[in-house]
Amino acid sequence: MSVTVSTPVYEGPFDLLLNLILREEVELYEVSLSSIVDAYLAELENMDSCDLEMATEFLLIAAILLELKTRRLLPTDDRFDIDDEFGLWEERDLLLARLLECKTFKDAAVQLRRLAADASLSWPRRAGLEDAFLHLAPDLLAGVSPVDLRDAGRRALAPKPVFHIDTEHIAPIRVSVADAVCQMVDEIPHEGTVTFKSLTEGMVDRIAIVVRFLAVLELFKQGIVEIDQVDTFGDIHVSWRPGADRAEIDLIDVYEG
Amino acid sequence: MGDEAMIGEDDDSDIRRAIEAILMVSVDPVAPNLLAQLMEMPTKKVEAICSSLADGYEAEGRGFVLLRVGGGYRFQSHPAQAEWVERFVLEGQHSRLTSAALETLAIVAYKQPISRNQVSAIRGVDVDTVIRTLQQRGYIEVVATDPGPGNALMFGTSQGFLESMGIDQVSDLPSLGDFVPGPELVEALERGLLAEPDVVELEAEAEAEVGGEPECGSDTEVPVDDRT
Amino acid sequence: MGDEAMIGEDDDSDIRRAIEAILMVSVDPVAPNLLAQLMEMPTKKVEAICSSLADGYEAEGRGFVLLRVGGGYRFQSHPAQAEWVERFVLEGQHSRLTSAALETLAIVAYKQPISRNQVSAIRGVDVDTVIRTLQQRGYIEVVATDPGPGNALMFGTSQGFLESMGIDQVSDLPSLGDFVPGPELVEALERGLLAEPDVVELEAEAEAEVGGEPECGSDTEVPVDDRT
Repeated sequence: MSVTVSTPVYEGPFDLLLNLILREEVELYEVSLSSIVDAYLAELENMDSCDLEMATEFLLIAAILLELKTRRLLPTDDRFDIDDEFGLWEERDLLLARLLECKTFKDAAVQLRRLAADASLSWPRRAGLEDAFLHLAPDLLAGVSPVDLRDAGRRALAPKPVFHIDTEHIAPIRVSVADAVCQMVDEIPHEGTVTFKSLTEGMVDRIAIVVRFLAVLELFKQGIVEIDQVDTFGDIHVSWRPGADRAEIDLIDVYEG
Repeated sequence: MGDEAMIGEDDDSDIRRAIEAILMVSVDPVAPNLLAQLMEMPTKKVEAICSSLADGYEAEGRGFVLLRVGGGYRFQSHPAQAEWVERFVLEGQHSRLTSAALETLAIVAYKQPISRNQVSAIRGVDVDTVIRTLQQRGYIEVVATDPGPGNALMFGTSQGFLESMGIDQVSDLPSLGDFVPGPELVEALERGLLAEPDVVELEAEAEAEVGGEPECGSDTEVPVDDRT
Repeated sequence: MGDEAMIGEDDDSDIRRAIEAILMVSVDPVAPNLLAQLMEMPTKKVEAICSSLADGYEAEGRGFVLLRVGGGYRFQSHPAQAEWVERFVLEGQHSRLTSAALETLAIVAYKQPISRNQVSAIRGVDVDTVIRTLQQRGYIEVVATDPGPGNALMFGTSQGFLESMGIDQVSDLPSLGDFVPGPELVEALERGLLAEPDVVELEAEAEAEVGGEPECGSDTEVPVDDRT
């Protein structure tokens, strides 16, 4: 079946999920995530500016769908621990409760929208006191001290918090395959072999080691080095290919696998 | 107008006039008990006169109404004249709220006082921006501070909210119970969330073992209140 | 009027209603030619209808009048009801500014001269009504006209403001001093939001930004009355 995500805007984190499940009793594992993503991206292009909130909500929906999908696609283990099974049910019940709650307030919001729409047809009289009575009106500032005014000023002029996403936990990738290639041509001896382990000695960052490995593969692809692995899971021996010229190395900017 | 015969009538018409004059100069809705205090008469009586005034305007086909809104009485333009007033007001004085904002507003309205985190838990997303918008627009306000740890700010709806919704008080909102999804929807959702067909059997057995512990999701009651 | 008025009676009642609605919500007197323009009818006709409306209210013994004043028509309380209105003003009115109004006044006081749009930009909401109240009560006044495009009116505090505050000059106001974050900001900061210190600075762009609402999702937007 094809899931047509034709809603103009995704709003509310559970909306889509709710709709997907309810509409035609969608079987979750038949929901194509890529089609949803495509529709979403198409929608984004139609918008003048990126709505961060909407994007976030979409990601959340996608994550929930993905989780449910994987749960369904994975074969059920017959020897499933009963406690785990309960845990699974509890989790699902929690989700169900949240979906119901979400639906409840969604419908309540529709009612508020109606009330507001009706009320907006009638404008209040705001003319206020006629000039003739103004002199009678009590001083609105009676009892307000300059300090009170200053406090009000501080409140009003206080820096307003702005939306900010904390990205500190995302580690930027600082190593590139091209850099690793450059470094390794100096480290790989032109005579004899060197082990991959020694090439990555002292490296703690897993990503740095991966990049080095990719760099070795790249050099192999370009015919600069030979690779030999004697034992399964054994160390990889890297050696300079006889006659290979380092000038021939094609430095790659973007590694595309 | 007869002189003596209509004494009761004359009393009322004086009061009516006074109320009309006062409401004409007031910016905010005027509470019936304030009117009662000024007129030195029972609130019930004031309310009766106001509602007869309102009925009268309607019957005469006036372009304005006497509305009971936000805890008091106020002159407003008649909804049927909205088209003309809009023409006059020119700039779109109607600000708009997104559905997300409205849903958040509904949560605050029905669950007040409620903290930002509690709203977040129901919405499933961060609601900071929406809450701030609603606050700035004057629909919600901080009504208390949670005495518990963290001293979270508790939000509730404002006078402006009542006026925007055209209701007199929060309890005039339709009951939240009206919106709780029916059993069919619950069933449909449950079906949609089913993990694997054979898990259902497992569950049936499990239930028998535990003695049919009620499933929180399976009955029609929505646990909307457990966060208050 | 006479005979012809009877024929046009049905048409006129629609116009009457529209005029009543417009005059009810208008803050300032509405010029008859503006009404004529809106209704797409001759000014004379509008004037005739308005004066028949005014006569009608008088004949019915209403507590309000429709007055031709300051080049236009305006609803006002009936002079005969002045006593009641006075009583209402003395006893019934809120005797203090709302915190929103006080904050607006503080902005004008500390940032004067300042335009309405600039105040709006700082407050994040429409401030027309509040500015009008403050002006009407004589706390602020127009002190200059912005020489730039648009010739925005620039507001400042008045002599009456100084008197009410018990100070000689604006510079006697206590310094805003070092910024002390309020509980809301503290909470926001704790939640990982960043403070934007530049907001305090008034920039020319602020004025341009006022018009655009940051809300998205145009299709699902709902008009919600925002006249608080």
